[in-house]
Amino acid sequence: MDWHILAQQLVNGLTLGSIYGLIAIGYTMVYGIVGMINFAHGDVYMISAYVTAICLAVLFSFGIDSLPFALLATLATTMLITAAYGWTIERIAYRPLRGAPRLAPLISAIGMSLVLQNGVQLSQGAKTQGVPSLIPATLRFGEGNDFVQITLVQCMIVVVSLTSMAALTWLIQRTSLGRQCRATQQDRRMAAILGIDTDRIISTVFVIGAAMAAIAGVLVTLNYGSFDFYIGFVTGIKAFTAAVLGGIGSLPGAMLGGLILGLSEALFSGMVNTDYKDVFAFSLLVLVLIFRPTGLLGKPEVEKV
Amino acid sequence: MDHPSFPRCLLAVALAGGLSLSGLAGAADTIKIGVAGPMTGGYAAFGEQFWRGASQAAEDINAAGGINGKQIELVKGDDACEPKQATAVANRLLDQDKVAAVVGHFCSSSTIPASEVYADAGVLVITPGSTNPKVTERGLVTVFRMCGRDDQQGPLAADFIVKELKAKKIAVVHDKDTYGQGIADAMRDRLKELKADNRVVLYEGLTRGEKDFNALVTKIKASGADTVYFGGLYNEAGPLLRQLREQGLKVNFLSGDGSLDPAIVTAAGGPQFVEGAYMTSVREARNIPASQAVVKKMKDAGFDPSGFTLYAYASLQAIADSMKGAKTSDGAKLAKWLKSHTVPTVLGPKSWDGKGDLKDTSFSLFVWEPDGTYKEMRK
Amino acid sequence: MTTDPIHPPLLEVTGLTMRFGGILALNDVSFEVKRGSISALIGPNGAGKTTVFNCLTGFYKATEGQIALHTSRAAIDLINILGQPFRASDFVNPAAFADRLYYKVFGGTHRVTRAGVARTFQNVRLFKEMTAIENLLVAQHLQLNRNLVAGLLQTAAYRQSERDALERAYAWLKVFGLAEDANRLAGELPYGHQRRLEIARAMCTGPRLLCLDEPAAGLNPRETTELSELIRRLRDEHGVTILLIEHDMGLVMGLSEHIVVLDYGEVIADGDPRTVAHHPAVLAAYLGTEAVNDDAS
Amino acid sequence: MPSTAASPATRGVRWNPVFRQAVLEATAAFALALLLLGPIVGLVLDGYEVKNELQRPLLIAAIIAVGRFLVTLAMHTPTGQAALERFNARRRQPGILVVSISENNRQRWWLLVIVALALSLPFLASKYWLTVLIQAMIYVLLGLGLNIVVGLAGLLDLGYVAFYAVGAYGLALGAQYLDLGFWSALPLAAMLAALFGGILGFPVLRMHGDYLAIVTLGFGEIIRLVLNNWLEFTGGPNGISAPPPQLFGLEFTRTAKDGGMSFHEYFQISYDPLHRFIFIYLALFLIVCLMVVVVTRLRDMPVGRAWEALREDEIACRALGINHVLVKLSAFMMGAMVGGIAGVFFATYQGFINPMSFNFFESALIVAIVVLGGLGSTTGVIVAALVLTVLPELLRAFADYRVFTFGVLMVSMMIWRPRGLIRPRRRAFEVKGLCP
Repeated sequence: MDWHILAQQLVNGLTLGSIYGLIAIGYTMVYGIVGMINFAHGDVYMISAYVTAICLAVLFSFGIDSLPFALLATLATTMLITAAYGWTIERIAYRPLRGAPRLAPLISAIGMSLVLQNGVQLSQGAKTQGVPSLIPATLRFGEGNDFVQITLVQCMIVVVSLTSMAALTWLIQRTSLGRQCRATQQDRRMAAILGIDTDRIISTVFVIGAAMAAIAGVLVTLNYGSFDFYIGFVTGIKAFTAAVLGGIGSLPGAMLGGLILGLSEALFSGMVNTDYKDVFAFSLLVLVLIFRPTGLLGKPEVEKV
Repeated sequence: MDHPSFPRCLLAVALAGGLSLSGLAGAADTIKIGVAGPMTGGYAAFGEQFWRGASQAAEDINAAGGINGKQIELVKGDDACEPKQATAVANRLLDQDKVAAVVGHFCSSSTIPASEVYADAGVLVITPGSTNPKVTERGLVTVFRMCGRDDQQGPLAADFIVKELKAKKIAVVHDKDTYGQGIADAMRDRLKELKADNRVVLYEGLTRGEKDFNALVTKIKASGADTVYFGGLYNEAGPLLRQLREQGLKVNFLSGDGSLDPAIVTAAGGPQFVEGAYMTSVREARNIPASQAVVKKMKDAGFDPSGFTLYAYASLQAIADSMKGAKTSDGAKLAKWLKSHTVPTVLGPKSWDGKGDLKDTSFSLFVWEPDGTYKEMRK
Repeated sequence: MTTDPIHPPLLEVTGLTMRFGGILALNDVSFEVKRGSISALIGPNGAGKTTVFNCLTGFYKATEGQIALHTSRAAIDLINILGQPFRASDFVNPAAFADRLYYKVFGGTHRVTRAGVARTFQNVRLFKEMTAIENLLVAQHLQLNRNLVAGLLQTAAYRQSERDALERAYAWLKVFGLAEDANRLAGELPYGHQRRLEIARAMCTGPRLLCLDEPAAGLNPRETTELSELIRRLRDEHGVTILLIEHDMGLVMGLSEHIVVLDYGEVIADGDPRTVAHHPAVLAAYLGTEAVNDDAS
Repeated sequence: MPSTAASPATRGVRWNPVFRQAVLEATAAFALALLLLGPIVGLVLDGYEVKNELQRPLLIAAIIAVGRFLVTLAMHTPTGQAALERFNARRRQPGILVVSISENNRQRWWLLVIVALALSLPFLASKYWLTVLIQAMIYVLLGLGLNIVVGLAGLLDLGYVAFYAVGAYGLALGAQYLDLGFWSALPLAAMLAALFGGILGFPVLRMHGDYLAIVTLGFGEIIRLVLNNWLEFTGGPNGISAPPPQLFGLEFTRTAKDGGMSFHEYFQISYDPLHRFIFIYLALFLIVCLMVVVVTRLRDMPVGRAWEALREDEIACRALGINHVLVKLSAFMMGAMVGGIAGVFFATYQGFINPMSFNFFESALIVAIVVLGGLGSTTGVIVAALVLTVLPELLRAFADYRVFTFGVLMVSMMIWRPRGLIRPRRRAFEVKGLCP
């Protein structure tokens, strides 16, 4: 394989992986703190794509033509609304099930996912929607036929996701809120005894996860330009796989899992076959879990006897 | 007691079933016609097109006096493009709603099992969108289609690629779906006849519903292809085109009628990405004279009759005309009538061969203009 | 350490070492448990008692050392049957390879129990949503007719086997004074009953060595006395050897014939209660901590 | 939002603060609803522009606010509080009921009525409802199979649909390549599915809880993707046709294959596709009954008890000498086998299958059946399977809102009954002379 092809595939994998990583954070945080798979998270990401497009369209219709302002305003609005979705979903579908058998919230999450998908379909119609290409700039390295071409948005995806990842890590490691989160994650009852409002912390985690998905939604919408009400499903499953691969419950693990999944998908479809890239991704997951049962960065489970 | 015993639950289910059994007895002065397609799920856009088109047709026919004095009443059936639901819907349309004919099913994989059910019951079915050859190749008398076959448009593209574009290296991409892979394979078969199949340097599938095809695009680049043929729908064709251009590949792009839709401009993120792409399709439905009035009416009502909308419209017209002509709703007789008459439809006059395929499906080539519209190429 | 080759002790632990990452949890622990004895393993918190237990019962794989269980037929290496990683030498010796592969695939904790070691847990581990009697039936799993076809067709042999199991289970419930609780959910029983039920369940596996991990934890004094009676009866009437971990010094001193004292993962004393109680190292380890508290209580 | 819980003695409610609280909550609900629904429901994308439909979210938000207001008020009336109390009390109930055999026997005659009803249904129902019933029966079978894995052995399997697919494709491919008929394919496909269960299960069954769930999900997707991509063998997305069932070599088709005899010719009656469905229904009913008996007996057998014990506490199981991997594997394989049988029936009933029918949603639906039924309860699984298959069909009347409503119902059913519709029962043992 030529260097420029390999480099291009690495770029492809990195951008895809960063997006998986951002969405995986929502899965991993929620799983870490309440131990449930939030199947509706993929659809929260889908909602954020819609909100992005709606927001941009509204801003442009008001004649705002400063692109940086429009983008920042869109990002802020999308994060706000998507976070509200995260909060509400937790409130409606999961909180009443606290203390219920383990599988009950899983089923209500699947139900919630159906509600979100079809709710959006009913109100926005089923067709593929899109936003115009706003940042057409590309960077080109190399000459003649041997070149690597990267769009500015792709660079943005990698940079923004790494930055938000770092910010989130700081939030969890260094702030009081983060300490409360970690305490709740380790032992919810003990945290409650120590005066932590665990319900509020769980809500916060849903909000943070949704906000991360919103960042992903904005970036993806800018990058690919199109989306429909069904994108949450495929991406959601992939992101969840990434979260497990990296070690569910671990923030850097989510990012690492996302990057590995993205890179392996890109390289596998580049070198072997596109048809079976998902088969490869899932086989990779199975293999990793056989040899490292708690994922790459997950804490090894010490059997408490 | 708070745990409902099994018998009680069963009773509740049976009661609920019974209620809906009795609830739907049709009025005698209407003719019920089913419209079946993916109304929910990932393909719901096409179901919406079916429904809008058929509804408009029913409205227009009813306004003109209906069929033999009876009004048309449409019944919606959702199959979500899943074979299982398709047969369930087919049975429901026949049994519960007592439909006299069906416009329907979009995905070939739904149309095939469902048409067995219709044929078994002797009910006429016209599919506006299933292009798989198998739909009409199974000797079912009452099954018709209002669209072309995969093995008709693929060859046209192949001829163009070899004779006009003189492509040296061809990459064939499909969406692993019955339709997309069907036309891609038909194209490849024609290349074989033209002794050009050694020019295919890549043959791969992408996953429907995904938006990231960058890895595939890079692979196309690595293969050195100068022409890409895509078998699939605009939902994937748009992002694929965009990513081809964004990675700086200046290749020819061809696709089938599933991609020839203004929505591809939205899906790609702007007309600059689709400019210069070629697509095969039957005569563009919205541009032919016969359809202008309907197109205007629907656009005024706020729905752009894109994709299969007008095909659904025409399907209902054909059903109505055959019922008027044969003065019956018996599927076998309607089928016989349709095979021996030409029906004026919104898509122009249509007639069918013995298998239920359209006789005149002359496909032609379209090319996208810089302003996000497309025009038919000169022959 | 001397061993009588004709009447070896039931359990022989030599040089047991256990590392968790860099932490040395057990260091060269050696002791033995005589057939038909009641022995105790004591030591301050964190001394490594439960780790020894977990190594004995196959929940941890010891880093080094041997654990030999001398049954009437043969000596069983309790570490080997957990399944060992392959060694270079295995690849030239097919027999050793096959042996190791077999234990790697089919070996595990359950093999230790099958060899005749049963245990209870510090925090009671019952099948909470099953009835008491079902708990005991599960424990008899290995002795029952497990033929699927026989079970599905309910053959006479199968029904006989189930009837026997049920009777055995009731018999054990009676021994432990739990007959009234037979059809109650294990999770809904009072705590003391749960403790006893867990021992009954362990007995149902037909063990030679019964390991009790703090059996008296959480029991009131009356229940503790009853328990110590019960443990003695198990040994006297049912011929089982008992090894227990316990913090309640009264119980340990009154009940056990042999005591092993652990501190910081090492055996600091080993002998009968009186010797151990006056052993300077033990006094040093306990002084001001548990020994005082226990004497006071 | 402030809590709505107040002291139970509310005879003399002071309505003023209650009223204020209700207004506050209603306003908050209104604002939140507007924030959530405003853009998504109110601003409809149309190309790169939006259409203003803001009256829709306003209306919905107003309805929500009024609803919230009334609910808050109602919660302060004695009736409302009593209802809330009852609701919470029900949710706190323990999950399991221990029932003695004699008590169980009292329900036997109901069983007879149900069997008689079920046997007469195909002759009463229309073809449509018959097909719905067949669907429901297939789901009952799937539910029973997955119940062994999830309900009894406690292994969350999110890729159960893989075995369903193996069964279905076993029949279709067996008929195509090996010329197998329905009845010969049935046991073979079942065994094949069990074998798949064994092969897939063995390496992963040492994993814990949700890791197992995601790995099985991966397996489900792998099988579907292979079926979809392996064009030469499986027909890929084009699907493959499956043979109709036979009764002693008689085919249920309009015209029999060469040399064969069709059912209606043999009995000299006119052809009716209904015959085929009645036959499938009856055969399926037989298998379901058989399966219910098998599962009931398995639960009382050593292996069944070991499954449940494993669900309760794996570590304790190991301490009792139970080989947890093999016991889990047996549950996995048994479940897979039942899934395979269901797949064969699905294929023969459909006559045509393609990978679309075996997607993740299907797995989720089967898990929902097991959970909604009340983990481990056979009756619960049957009821839930009937509910979850008949319900979407009844909802067809809602047309566009069908799947949406289904989702809403799924969430509310879980909130209403987090432990499932039916409480699992345990058998109480009686031993003569020993039982006090």
